[in-house]
Amino acid sequence: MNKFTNLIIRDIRLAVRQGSAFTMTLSFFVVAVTLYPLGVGPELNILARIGPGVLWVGALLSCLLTLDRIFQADFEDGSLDQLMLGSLPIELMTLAKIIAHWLTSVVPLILITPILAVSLNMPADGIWVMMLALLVGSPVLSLIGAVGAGLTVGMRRGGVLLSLLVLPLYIPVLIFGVAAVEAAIAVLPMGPHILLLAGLSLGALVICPIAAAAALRLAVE
Amino acid sequence: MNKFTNLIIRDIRLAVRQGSAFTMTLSFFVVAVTLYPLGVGPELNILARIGPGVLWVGALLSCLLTLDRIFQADFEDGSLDQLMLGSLPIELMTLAKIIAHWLTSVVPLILITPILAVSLNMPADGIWVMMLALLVGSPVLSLIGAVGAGLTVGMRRGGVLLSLLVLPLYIPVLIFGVAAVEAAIAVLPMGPHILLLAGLSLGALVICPIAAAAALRLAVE
Amino acid sequence: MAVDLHKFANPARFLRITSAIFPWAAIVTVLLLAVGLYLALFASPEDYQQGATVRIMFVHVPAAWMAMSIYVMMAISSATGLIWKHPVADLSAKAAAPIGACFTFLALVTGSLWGQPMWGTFWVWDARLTSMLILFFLYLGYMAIWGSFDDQSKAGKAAAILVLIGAINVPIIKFSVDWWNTLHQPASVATMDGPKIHSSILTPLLVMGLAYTSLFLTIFIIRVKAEILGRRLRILRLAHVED
Amino acid sequence: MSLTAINLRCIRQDRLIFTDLGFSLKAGEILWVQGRNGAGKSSLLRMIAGLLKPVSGEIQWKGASVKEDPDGYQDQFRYIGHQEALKPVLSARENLQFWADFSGSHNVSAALKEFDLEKIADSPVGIMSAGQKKRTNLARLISSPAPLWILDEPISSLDTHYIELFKKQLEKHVAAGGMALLATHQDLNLPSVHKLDLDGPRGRNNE
Amino acid sequence: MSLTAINLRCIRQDRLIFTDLGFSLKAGEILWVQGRNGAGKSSLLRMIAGLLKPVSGEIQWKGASVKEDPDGYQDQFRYIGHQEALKPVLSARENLQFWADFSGSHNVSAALKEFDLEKIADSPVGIMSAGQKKRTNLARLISSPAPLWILDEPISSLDTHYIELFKKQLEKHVAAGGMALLATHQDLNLPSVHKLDLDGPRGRNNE
Ligand code: HEM
Ligand SMILES: Nc1ncnc2c1ncn2[C@@H]1O[C@H](COP(=O)(O)OP(=O)(O)OP(=O)(O)O)[C@@H](O)[C@H]1O
Ligand SMILES: Nc1ncnc2c1ncn2[C@@H]1O[C@H](COP(=O)(O)OP(=O)(O)OP(=O)(O)O)[C@@H](O)[C@H]1O
Ligand SMILES: [Mg+2]
Ligand SMILES: [Mg+2]
Repeated sequence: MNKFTNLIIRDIRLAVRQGSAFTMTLSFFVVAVTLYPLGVGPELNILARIGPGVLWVGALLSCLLTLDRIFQADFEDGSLDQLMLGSLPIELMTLAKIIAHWLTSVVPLILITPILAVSLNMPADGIWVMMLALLVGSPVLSLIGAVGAGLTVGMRRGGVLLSLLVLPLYIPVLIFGVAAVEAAIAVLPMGPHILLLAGLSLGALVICPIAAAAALRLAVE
Repeated sequence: MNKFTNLIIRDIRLAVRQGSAFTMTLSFFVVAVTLYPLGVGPELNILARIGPGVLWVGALLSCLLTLDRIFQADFEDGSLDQLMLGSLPIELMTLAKIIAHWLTSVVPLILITPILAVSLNMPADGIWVMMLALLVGSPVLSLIGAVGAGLTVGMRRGGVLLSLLVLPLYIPVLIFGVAAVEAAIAVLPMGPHILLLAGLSLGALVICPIAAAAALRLAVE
Repeated sequence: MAVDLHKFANPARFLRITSAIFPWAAIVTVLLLAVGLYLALFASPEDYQQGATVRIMFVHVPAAWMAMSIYVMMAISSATGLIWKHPVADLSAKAAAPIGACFTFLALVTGSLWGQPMWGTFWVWDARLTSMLILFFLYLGYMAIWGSFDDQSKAGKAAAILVLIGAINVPIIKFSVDWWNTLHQPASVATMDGPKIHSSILTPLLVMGLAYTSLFLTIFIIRVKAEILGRRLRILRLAHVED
Repeated sequence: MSLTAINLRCIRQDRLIFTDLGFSLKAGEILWVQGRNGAGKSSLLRMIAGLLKPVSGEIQWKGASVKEDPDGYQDQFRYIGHQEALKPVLSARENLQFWADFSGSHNVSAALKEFDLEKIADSPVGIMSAGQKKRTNLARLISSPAPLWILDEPISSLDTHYIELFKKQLEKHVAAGGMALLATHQDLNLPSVHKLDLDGPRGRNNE
Repeated sequence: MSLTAINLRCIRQDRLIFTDLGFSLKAGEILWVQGRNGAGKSSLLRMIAGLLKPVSGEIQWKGASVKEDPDGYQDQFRYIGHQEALKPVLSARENLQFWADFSGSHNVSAALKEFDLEKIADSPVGIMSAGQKKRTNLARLISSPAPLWILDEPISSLDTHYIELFKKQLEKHVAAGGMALLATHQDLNLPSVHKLDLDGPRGRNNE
């Protein structure tokens, strides 16, 4: 267990040292979300209408951009070989890296969401549910992303293939996430959607570390 | 001049060999654009309203994802050192790589735009202007992108910093591009917007190769 | 020679069997397609509301069935490849993928052509249509993975992992019409209580379904053969280079 | 304590690299894997480290196949490949500390001392020269000790002084009952070294 | 034809690597740059190749500062660094062909022959072993000839057979009036080689 937390701590430390990872993901999120009002025009009612969708898509895309960080660097400098050879089971090793990714790349997005939501003219009820939905649903993003990252890790310029593999699988999260927020805004029950998101997270938590570990075994061959 | 075209041809060949670059960028564009309707909901009038914005933002983001392809691989395997040492002036070398990037990563996006536009319920007038605007404005994306790619080339995980540097500079293209399409849909003159885009392209064509070359000189030190 | 012979003992038998089936499959395909198209386009009754457009159904519905069942078949053969390491398993999934993608594309295109008269639009973002689009992306991603690895045995395993994860999508497509209220028709042929439509429609539908299946089989045999021979050729060429 | 390889066969991309390869190594012995470029030295070492699966054949540790207890076997060796496995933004000390923790050992400062790295231990690895990186990597052998060392070109880009130093460490290791698998083109003049030549009848001229 | 370095000073990240370094090299001569790890060999070679700017000092080609005609100077040398500058998806032949075109020369098939690469010339570089890649990289010296060769550890990961082959190429090059700058830790026993030791008073113990 000690090795497990050690690995998480190392990954967080690397993320902090390597050009302040937090601020960058964050800023990408902010830029991607603010591009929309620019593209769509500043009419408040339309903005409020598309707000939840824009925020969720922004989160998806920012998360996507950070996925290759999960394994690529370790692969390139040979650390992955060593991590695979360690006595920590590969599935747990993968899980540790997924947790580190979630903490460094996804959690900051959740924290900044309220500010962006206000700027998109979202009602207060919606904002809290938005954060809740992100909290419950976003682990899926890191988990599924890790499988994609594992599959493409050996490839030069796997980035775009990665998006192609991962984005379609993100769609259910997007649909239920937006549905939850819109239900909350329309003062309808949002419980079922949140539960579905939680279910997705749990399912992914079981399957994805195993699949990612299998993918990594291929990559180091 | 022969060396110049040779370099373009090499880059295109690499793009084709390395896991069918065309199809991948394309697919990312398609996925990114289809995510929006999913997030926003299927109401046709809202889709039509936000269509041009969604397409432009999709093009921007897909282009962004391919930017690191311009210099990163060459930097990592030492080819960049050799390209800088060749007798082709560095500015021309940079320009050749920019052209190759535009041809392999941006032009396919333009070609597939009509299909996506139809699915977003965009009127036919809008579609042609959309393609025209992309054709005239998208060289800016590659040109400015190359400067960002040059500045971040030495960095590990420069990807996110790159987005951060480049996206704000893409905003003018986005604004005029969307304005042109919306003008066309509203049966207003769209000439001025297209001219502005063309102006941006020409300006970038003059400045960006020089700036990118300067950035590269720093990177190889 | 630089190859494990046991690896290719099986493909040899496989090739023999498929070569024997191939001409029959081709003939059956032609016959069934002819009969099916005749029944569908001429013999079946026009719908009192939709008129002739209802006939799109005979292309659309079997194509959608094929799209899903080919994916399931790929998932099963990928699992076989991962677990029992059977050499033909990966190759057969690989050979099936483009065919499945074509059927998916056909279902999408005919569906949206049909949507224009029926729903007044080519495309809506409801659950059935969206999950079908995801299926199409999964096919594309699967093929892209094969294209991205130099090492074919690695590519096979990586692609297998993707197929298996994406398999969750198939029940979503199938039951999306029940779980969410969609514009799209709920199931009426393949339901728990048996088919619920009239035989004048059901018969051509089933004939077309069989025709598509044997069309798939025909193309599939050609492609698997090409894959196996291609792999052999590569080995021979490398062996030649070595000497 | 012994490592035995039986009838290993390696195929990479449908190409036979070697076949029927076997050797056995006991405590206190060094095996020098020789062979021309492309003979399969790196492939063999990765295979012994479990990173590459042999097409057929078996690797045994203490007489039992490593497949029976892969986790137990993994604690018994340290693999040093071509790549450094060092994070450029962390210092040598931090890098070694992480890997030591990861394998459950605590000899970092001793390792830094043995490989003469103390003066540069706290500057980031990213700005080190090729040889300095290599030494930091080799220091893992001391900071996370293990009975079997698997070393792929350990002395490339080391200067003569440090090659001597490395040799001494290696000799100390085997004198204490350790064993080592070594692929290198330079002759280290080690005593009591066994040789395995991949150019022989077992392998083939692969080009 | 001559290369002269006068009073070069190199500072990397606020750290003095060497100062007051000078040498001069004439046609038919080889300069072997020696020094312990971190002494600044790679830095010096990159400086001569114009990839790193000296803080002070001057590099002269044929008696004139290279700053006066950088483009003309760039045609006069070929730099082989640690990195391979080879695209893994292209074959050895395609890689060499591109670089030959890029420097305006046409000796690819001769180069492949000289470095004994003909048999593997058409398989992608990505699956080659360390030594095969290195040889492909060295073949650029023949396919795009230039009077001055700047070589950073050219023989690392070559086997003894190919080290000999490389030596012969080098000797042929200088016999034909070429010159070479060479940084390596292994003694090549070359005749008529000048030495430049960076550990001396000019450099400093950098650790
Ligand atoms: C692009 C749009 C469409 C897509 C992606 C699509 C997809 C599918 C799929 C996947 C099935 C197989 C369902 C199953 O086996 O349970 C199916 C069946 C069917 N589709 Fe579509 N469809 C589309 C448009 C339409 C339209 C516009 C209509 C007509 C109004 C239509 C009518 C049907 C019918 C009647 C069935 C047979 C259902 C059954 O009896 O089981 N579809 N479609
Ligand atoms: N990732 C790979 N995929 C496929 N083939 C490979 C791969 N790596 C190496 N090979 C091939 O396997 C053979 C053996 O390579 P290996 O790296 O084991 O040789 P080596 O003995 O270490 O050579 P060197 O002395 O050059 O390091 C080579 O012919 C090479 O082309
Ligand atoms: N990119 C860099 N940024 C800052 N400092 C560097 C960089 N690269 C190397 N250095 C430092 O410069 C010094 C000289 O490095 P250089 O690579 O030139 O040494 P070298 O003589 O080639 O050593 P080796 O024999 O290990 O290859 C080293 O102390 C190193 O720490
Ligand atoms: Mg090797
Ligand atoms: Mg060096």
